[in-house]
Amino acid sequence: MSTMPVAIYTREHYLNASYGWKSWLLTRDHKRIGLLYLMSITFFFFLGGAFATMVRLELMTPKGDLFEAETYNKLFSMHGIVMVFLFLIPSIPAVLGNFLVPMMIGARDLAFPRLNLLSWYLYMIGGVFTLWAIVAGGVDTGWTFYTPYSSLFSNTHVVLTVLGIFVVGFSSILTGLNFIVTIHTMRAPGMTWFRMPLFLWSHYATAIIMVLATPVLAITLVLVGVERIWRVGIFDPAIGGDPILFQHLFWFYSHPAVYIMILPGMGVVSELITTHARKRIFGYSFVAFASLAIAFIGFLVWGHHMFVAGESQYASLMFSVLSFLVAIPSAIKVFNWTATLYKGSVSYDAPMLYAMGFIGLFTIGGLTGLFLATIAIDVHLHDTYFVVAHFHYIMVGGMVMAYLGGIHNWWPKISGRMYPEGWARLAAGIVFIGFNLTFFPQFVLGYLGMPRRYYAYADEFQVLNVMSTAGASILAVGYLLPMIYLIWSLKYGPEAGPNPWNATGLEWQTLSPPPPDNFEETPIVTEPAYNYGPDRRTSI
Amino acid sequence: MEEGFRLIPEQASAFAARYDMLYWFLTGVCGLFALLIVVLIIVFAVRYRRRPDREPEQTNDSMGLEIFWSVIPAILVMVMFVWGADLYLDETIPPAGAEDIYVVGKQWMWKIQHPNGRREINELHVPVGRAVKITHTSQDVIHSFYIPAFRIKQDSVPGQYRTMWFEPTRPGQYHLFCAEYCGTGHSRMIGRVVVMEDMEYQTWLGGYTAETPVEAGRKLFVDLDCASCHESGQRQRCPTLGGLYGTKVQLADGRTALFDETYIRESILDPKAKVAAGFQPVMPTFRGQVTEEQILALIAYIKSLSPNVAVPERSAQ
Amino acid sequence: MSETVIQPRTYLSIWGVLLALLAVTVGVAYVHLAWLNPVVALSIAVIKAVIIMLYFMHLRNSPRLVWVFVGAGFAWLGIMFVLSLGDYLARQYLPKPTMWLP
Amino acid sequence: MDLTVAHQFDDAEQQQEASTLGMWIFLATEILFFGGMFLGYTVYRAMYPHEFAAASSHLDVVLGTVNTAVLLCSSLTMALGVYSAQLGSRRMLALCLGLTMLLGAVFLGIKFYEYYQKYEEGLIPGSGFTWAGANPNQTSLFFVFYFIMTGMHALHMIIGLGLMTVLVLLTRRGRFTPSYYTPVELGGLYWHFVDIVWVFLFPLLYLIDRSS
Repeated sequence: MSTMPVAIYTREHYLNASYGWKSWLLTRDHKRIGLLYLMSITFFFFLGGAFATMVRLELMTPKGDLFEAETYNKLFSMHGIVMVFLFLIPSIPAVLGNFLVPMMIGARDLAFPRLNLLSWYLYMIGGVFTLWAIVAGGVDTGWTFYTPYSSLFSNTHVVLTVLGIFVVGFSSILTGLNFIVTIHTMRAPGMTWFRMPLFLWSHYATAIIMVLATPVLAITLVLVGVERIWRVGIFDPAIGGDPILFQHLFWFYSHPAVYIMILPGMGVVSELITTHARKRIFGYSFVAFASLAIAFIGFLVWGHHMFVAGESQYASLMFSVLSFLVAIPSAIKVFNWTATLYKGSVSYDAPMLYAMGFIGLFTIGGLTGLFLATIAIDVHLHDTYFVVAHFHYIMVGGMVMAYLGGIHNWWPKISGRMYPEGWARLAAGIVFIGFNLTFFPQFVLGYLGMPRRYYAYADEFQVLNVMSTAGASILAVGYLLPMIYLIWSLKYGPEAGPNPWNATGLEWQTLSPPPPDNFEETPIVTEPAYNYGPDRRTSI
Repeated sequence: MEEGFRLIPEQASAFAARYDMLYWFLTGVCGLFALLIVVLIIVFAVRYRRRPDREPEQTNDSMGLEIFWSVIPAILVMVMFVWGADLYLDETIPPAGAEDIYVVGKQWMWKIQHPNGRREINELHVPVGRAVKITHTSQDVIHSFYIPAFRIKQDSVPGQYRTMWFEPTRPGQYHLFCAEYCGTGHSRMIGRVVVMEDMEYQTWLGGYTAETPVEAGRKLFVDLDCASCHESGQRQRCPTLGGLYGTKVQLADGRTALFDETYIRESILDPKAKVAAGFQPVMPTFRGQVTEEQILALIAYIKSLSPNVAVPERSAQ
Repeated sequence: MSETVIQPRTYLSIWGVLLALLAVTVGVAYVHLAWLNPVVALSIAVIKAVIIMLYFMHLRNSPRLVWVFVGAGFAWLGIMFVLSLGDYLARQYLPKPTMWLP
Repeated sequence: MDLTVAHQFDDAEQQQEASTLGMWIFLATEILFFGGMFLGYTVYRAMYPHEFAAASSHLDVVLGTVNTAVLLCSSLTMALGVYSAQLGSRRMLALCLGLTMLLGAVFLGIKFYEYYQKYEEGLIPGSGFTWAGANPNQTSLFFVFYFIMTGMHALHMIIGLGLMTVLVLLTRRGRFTPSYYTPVELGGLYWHFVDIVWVFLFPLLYLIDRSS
């Protein structure tokens, strides 16, 4: 079914189907909306990265001598807010998900293209509000907005930032809604649930969390805004309110949100491992149901953020047990990925390096989560750098590695051009080394007891902090490289045929870059998901 | 907090020793699994690297293997849960007879008050070998009383009293941090915990002549003319407070409430909230007239009226 | 989608039942049942909501998939209520644990 | 393939099923959106039962009951509207939608009159809150949730009226046929949902403890 690679510029595809800013800003093509998201998300990623660099520079010395205390507090708050709400939550679903979900199920587009465009506009409006808050003076409450500090005592732009995140939340709800309906009603003939790529299973699970958790964040932020403007005591203990109620409402969203961030990454890794090891996934149904299990149990565990915050002992016991159970599906996934490599034909292409890096680092991130789920251990480690290292291992070591791996893997399909393999492998290596040097010392800092969000710290923590800052500079270089050579490849990259990796997904059976309607005629699916049988030669 | 680079935090309390055992057990188990995964990936990646002459062999799934690596982690994590929960529950209840110290967290300082009335800011002197019970609250935002060397931390939440305890085992000076972000001076809200020999502690404590909180409470009890109602035999207007601390009190609307610090504080600030049975809500509110320290002093005095302080406790380990 | 078109007769009778339930719930509110009052009020509200969903919102003859999503919405609401109120309940009414394992 | 089926769908039946499923998922998000407020209300009602009961019996139960009846009638007219769309009689559909909007406007009118009453009695939480009975702070918490929940509900009602206006315009332009009336169906689902929210709000806010 693979047609001869016709020269890109002659054939009509989704990039040259129409020109002009109107064709982009009013597009309803899921592929173009995916690219719009790619550009805006990359901007916010480097904005958040700039804040991170400034935070790390300040922490090189124990005394606070680069910025004022307020500025430092604003820097880490802005780093958290921009990274969480404007990069981590939308990135894989909005860029790769938007681009690939319709193609992987053999559809012409998502179920509601107009809602998909509205989702991007809501994301941009929310982003502009957040940028306005940053320019106007930033917010210094941390990305968690704990009351009564955020509602009564902070004199920074809390309401403006809260409004921005409130709007971005709806962008995420619309994306989730679109994915659920598309996967349910628009699969190509023959594409049963168990013939779908695992990328779709993880995005289906992510969409469920997006749809069911984000509204609670929306109402929580509305309550904080109301409390801050009219001081009516919803969370103000002096007039009868209860700050713990805010934490319950906030973490009911924010823990499932961390699964919104990691599940798409897992979906990408399932695709990368199978494609670049030429192997059927080991235990397909286990990996698929593990995604759904993570999505469901993820809603039951938020109390482990409040073990020392004033929760009753009985609630802490219950949340601790449930937090341990949520680790089991992740363990199953990691074991299945590793088993998939067995007896495969493992290539060292950049996407595979990112995927293997993901498995290693995500495993460390997940296992340190067990420390924090153990109540007695969490009493000492809560709100220290151990927690910072834990979630960076999962967010940066896991999600960002998978995001970069996915971008490299589907770059030929998105742009029709191959990225420079040598540079890509170098960048993957730099990212891996820089990442570990940045965040592994923070585990030790956390066990030593260095609290989070400290502008000035005790002298004995300095050596580890200097190592962490050194690692951060390497990591920054590692992230700049892909942006450079990917843009370079748009013009000078060799032409990639429809299926450079000889992979089995439906998206590889059409041309790259794909025509506006993805497929000449709707594909009929007959074989199981990853049918890398002997009849499929490894090298083309 | 001896200076200089270190990789392991100091172990200065009984809980810290038991804590570190569990910590190293977790490190061992998780380290083993992480090593297993990393080694397997490297071995498979090298052993089965892509070679033109070798095709991948499609292996088929095995239900047994899947069950194996679901059940084994489940058992391991349950062991972690039980050990962690047991250690945690053992440490939540202060032993009887612990040294009672009141701490009020305020934006960017810790105000500490000893039973004999001695006050400190960001400094906590404690005797070695004896249990110390910290009753703490916050005046404004959420802070968190954190002593890494003792491995204990608890959020000081405004509007409620919370108790935690520790038993120092090694004299010396240790860090005191605020662990919950509380604004500009969050990183300045630190201090020192000085663990001293018992003799040293008594002399340090003894040299202090100011009135004890009980005396201060007594003086306040009179100054704010609480005594005019609660003491002088006018039984029908308001209840006498002797012997009530730690007991269940019958309320006017049929409910019962535990007569503890929180109930006393609430009755001072919002008297009509929980009116005692058989009495009218006539008591005026003292909100805005008494500071947190004065409330603590009144509480200390009222507690002293109940000789057998029947707080649910257990014998020190 | 719903081939079987629901007749106005059914809508009117459902409307009547809803108004009757409204009258009942207001009436019961004036009878002192202590803790039973909120229980009765909420169960009547749930009955009214279910009736509206089944008949007015054509849930009766919608595909089972829609039932799953309606159920999921209320189930997740239940998760939030049960686990949060569980914490508040445990804080006020259950005594602090003194000894767990000897 | 008639023009009413969008290019990404294969046939009208798939489009109808997708649209309805999408609407129900959106309503699930609304359930959780209001759920957050209901949780806050429940927590504070459990903490301060007497203040909430006193404040609740201060609300005008007659206006509340009338308002609930008005909304139930608007649900009836909405359902009849969908019925007439299924039959394809444009005139009846426009009439029912108009009636629904009228009842919705009546509801909002009564609601804002109640707000005005609260303003007159100085029961708007915040600095201007005056309460003769015990514990004004905790009592003001009830009114905080009263205003937030009914305010958010009124906002959704206003959005609903906007949707109805669009539907009436489309009906007048003859856009709906017995085989394609999905927008009317979706408008009906949204309207009935907003009615269900009020079905829960009314007893929880107005009828806490009317017996004493």
